[in-house]
Amino acid sequence: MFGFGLIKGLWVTFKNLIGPTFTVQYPDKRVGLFKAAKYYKQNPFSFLKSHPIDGLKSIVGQAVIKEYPDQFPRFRGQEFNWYEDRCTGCASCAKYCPLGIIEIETHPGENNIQEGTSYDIDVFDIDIGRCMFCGICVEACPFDALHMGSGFEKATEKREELVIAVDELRSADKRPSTWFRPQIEQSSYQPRDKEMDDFHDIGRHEKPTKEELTERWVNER
Amino acid sequence: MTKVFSGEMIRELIDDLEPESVVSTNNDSVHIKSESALKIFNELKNKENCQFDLLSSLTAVDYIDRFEMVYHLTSTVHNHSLVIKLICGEGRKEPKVSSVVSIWKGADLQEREVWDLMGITFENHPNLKRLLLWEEFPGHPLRKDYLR
Amino acid sequence: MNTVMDSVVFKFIYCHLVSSNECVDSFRILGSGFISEKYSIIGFLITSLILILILINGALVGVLALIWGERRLIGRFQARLGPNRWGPWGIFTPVADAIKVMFKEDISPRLSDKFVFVLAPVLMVIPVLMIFAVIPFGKATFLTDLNVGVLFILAITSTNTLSVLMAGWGSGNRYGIIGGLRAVAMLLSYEIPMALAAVGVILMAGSLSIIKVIESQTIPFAIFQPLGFLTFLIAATAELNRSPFDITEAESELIAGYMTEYSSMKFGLFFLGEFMATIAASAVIVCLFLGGWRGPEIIPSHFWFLIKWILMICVFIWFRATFPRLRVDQIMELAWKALFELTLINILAVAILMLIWPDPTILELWIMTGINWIIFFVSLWIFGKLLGPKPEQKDGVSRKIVLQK
Amino acid sequence: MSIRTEPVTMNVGPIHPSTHGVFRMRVTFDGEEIIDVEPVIGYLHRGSEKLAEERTYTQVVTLTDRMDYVASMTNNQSYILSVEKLAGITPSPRGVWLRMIASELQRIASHAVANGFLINDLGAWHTPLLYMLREREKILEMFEMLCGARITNSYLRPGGVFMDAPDQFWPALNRFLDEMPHRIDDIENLLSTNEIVLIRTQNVGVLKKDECLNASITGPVLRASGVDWDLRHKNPYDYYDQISFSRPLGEIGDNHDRFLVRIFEMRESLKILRQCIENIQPGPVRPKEVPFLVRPPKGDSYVPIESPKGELGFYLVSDGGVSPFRCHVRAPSFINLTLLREMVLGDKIADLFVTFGSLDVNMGEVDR
Repeated sequence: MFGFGLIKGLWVTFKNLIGPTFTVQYPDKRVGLFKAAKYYKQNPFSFLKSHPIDGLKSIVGQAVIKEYPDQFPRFRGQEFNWYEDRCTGCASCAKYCPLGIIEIETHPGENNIQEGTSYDIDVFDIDIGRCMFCGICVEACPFDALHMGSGFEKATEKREELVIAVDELRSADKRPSTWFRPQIEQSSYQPRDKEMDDFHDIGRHEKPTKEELTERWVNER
Repeated sequence: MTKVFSGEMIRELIDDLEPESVVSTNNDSVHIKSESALKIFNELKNKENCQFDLLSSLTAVDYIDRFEMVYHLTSTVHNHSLVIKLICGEGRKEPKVSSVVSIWKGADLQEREVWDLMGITFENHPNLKRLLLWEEFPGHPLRKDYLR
Repeated sequence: MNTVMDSVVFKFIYCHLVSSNECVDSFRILGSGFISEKYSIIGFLITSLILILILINGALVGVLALIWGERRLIGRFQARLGPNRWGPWGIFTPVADAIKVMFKEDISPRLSDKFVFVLAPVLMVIPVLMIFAVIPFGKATFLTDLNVGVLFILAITSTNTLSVLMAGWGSGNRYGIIGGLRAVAMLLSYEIPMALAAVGVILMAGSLSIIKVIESQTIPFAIFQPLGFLTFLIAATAELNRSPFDITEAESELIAGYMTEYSSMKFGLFFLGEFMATIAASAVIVCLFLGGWRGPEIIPSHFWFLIKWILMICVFIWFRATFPRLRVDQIMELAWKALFELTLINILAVAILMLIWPDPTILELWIMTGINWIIFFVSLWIFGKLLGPKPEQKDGVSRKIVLQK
Repeated sequence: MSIRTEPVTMNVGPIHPSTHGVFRMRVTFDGEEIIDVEPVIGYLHRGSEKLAEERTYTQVVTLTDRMDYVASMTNNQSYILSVEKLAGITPSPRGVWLRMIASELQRIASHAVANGFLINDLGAWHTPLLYMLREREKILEMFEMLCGARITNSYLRPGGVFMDAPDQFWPALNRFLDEMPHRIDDIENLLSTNEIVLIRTQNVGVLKKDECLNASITGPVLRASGVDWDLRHKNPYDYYDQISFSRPLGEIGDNHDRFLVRIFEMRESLKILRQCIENIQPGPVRPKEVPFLVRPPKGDSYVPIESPKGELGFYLVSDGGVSPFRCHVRAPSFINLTLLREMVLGDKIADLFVTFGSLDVNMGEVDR
């Protein structure tokens, strides 16, 4: 009968009216008592006692808690992670960047004489205002010194602030993405959970034991 | 699987249609004379054992000493395809070929694009205007000698 | 004046202002009025002004509520949340919208016809507000009981056609002109099925007064004459320019139709007028077809009216969330080839049934209802066959999707 | 009495709600009837072909993402296939299966977007669109698992893909395969029998078989007109020859057929995905010997693939260097625009946008 298709359509929308929503709320969302208590890792009663105002709000479903969208470890984010101890200053990343936004200046350094001469970094600027986060610089890095970051909240009002200078790279939180780094991914590492400060853990090579170092640097010579 | 004609096969095919119009034969393509191009294309589309009804792609390449048109033709009836190239004009001066819009309507926008970006004139094209760039744009950007 | 005094609210305020014989003492809470009966006309005017103030403000608040409700509800229909940031459950979102609209720059295009351009949004709002005058919001709660109430509503609503045409023409924009002309064609066409559908109601009620219509609905007319209800609902949706009949705005075709060039508060007035029209039309449908404030007396009559009202608005929102838009020629076709005839069938059926049972009992009413439903299905089937989508192409190629192995 | 009328010329776009980007049409109306349409394009022209001439073969992958930004995986695939043929690289089997999975997921996502926006152009208040985007969201999440980006993937590399799929990808994919048929049923319930959709789309914007082929129109638009031409079947690239699937063909070639063909193709893609999961074997995803800097020998290559929009091919010319000497994109949505004028002449204004939407044109690919 004419109109049956329209009624079927109305039924589909009605099913979705009572069904679940797919909105991801960010940066915070409003929840009821039980979810708020779960967020603070307490039972509802002790939560009401310890957070009276939030507790009252949560009874009418208005307690505010932090909420992040799902993020996967390979997410190519901003805030490049750079491990100075691994970097030799070869500038492969600068060479392979399709946009040429990485600027490197080096001078011959005194460090790491044991492992062959390397270069000290004077300038390592990444202009993420023009970056398209393709990750080819990370792919090109032969020593796993440069990693994609995992953040996405670096919004500023000026373009100049989007240039990550070398000092910022040195001091930044080390939460590398596992893009092109299978060795980190194998340890089921989640960037949001923990930092990776130790440059030994991040490389794709096994960390050499002392015997191996002795063999290589003392006995072979 | 689409049957891809090798250069020799295309030469035999075209020699049947229009003798002595093949200039040179490559691995998987032939160069034909630009004067007889329109006639050959017409034959290729309509002849029983060819029936190249789908003009897959039409483009031009700037080889610095010459401009080359490249036609990828496909037949949905016999499921075979071939590549035909032709050199436009002498050297870099005023490259010119005849338009194939009368044979394949699909060449319309593609030829306008080639004219726009590569600067190859198509004779008898119904509406040869710039497509992607604006009318007053100086030069043709895909040419190798184009500087910003 | 007598009919006005039937309204409880009117009497309540009036009796606090005027010391009159008409007032029963139990009505007074704060003592008697201070105006002597000689000047009762002053008291009458003041009472009217107060009521108008209440009504207009009520309508505005209603619009704000509707904006919020519509956005939230459409959000849920689309499996998302809708606005929920500003205030608890986002209830202050329409306030923020209103403030934003007021502070926008007021632009009038150079090619516009200034006088018409400015007048159009005003004309949009006023007729809609006038509808509320005749709507009874509960038992003995109304502004006035016009004895030609239904006619009044039909007459008043048709004036917003003019406003839309003025807006489209005055803005000097081609999208606007197309939108305005479409509006004239569509709104004028749908006046007819709307009025004819109301005739079925009037026949049963035997009066044009809305109070009488409500009182005559032992069985709500929506159930009693489904054909009339359906046609009235469709025609009302079209009159409101709501989806699936929003060809005058037609976001995906005409950007915003006749409103394209409007900004700031002028746009706000259009917005207001449109949403208020939705509220008013829902109220009219509730009065004419859903039994108004009638209902089992578990809760006061006002609540019955409110519940039915909100449900009716939700149905409009539901339609909007579900249906794609019709094309302009199809809309005209629907009005003239289907709705017009369907309403005539409805009038005929109701008239014949009334001839058979001039003074029906409850049982006879239900028998009439059954006959009406049979007519409803049969006529819908016939019109679906005649006007519905044709599966075959003109030259008889059958339509199917072949799965080539 | 006769009324004097005159045609009205109007610019639709480049900023317009339903031109899917920055497309502009110079439309002449006579009342509600269209008497002339002239598409004007180029507002999103970025010179990708010229840019490719200055980048290495790996870097060009990032450019291809940005051409058809609704279907970047298939763009990558087409480009990579051309590079592999040019450089004579044999890809790793697991890498090929992975990129087939990625491209079929992308096809579902692209068709979902196309159909959602088509119904949006019909005037449904974003409801079907949002249902479609909800499904696309799951696919984009899977892409994020695979390659860390949702739209600009750059997942494929010459020789396969850059990294194996993570462990969490396979359960997500299986869940998606279980859920998706019900979602497609929902959409069909909402739209396929909806009388308004039927009378709006049937017998509007009809494209005949011959016209279609003559104008080089390919993809779902061609199949809706009834030509059995799917490159996955007729000229199998990757491992499509090991997979059985059917091609939905329309009969009339109007907007409704194009809509239905896309819905049916989403179902077929789900079938292909299941077979891919059965066939995939563990192993390397990329041969070790493929260098980071590919240097193909002199020559040219053109490998067309069946992208969601149609036949997509990269014509690459190499002069033996690290970057392509010439890179031409055979963009399906660009060429599908050829017959737009002929399709809408004599229709009403409202049909113009529906017909345009049913072509599934992506402006990033049209203008490149």
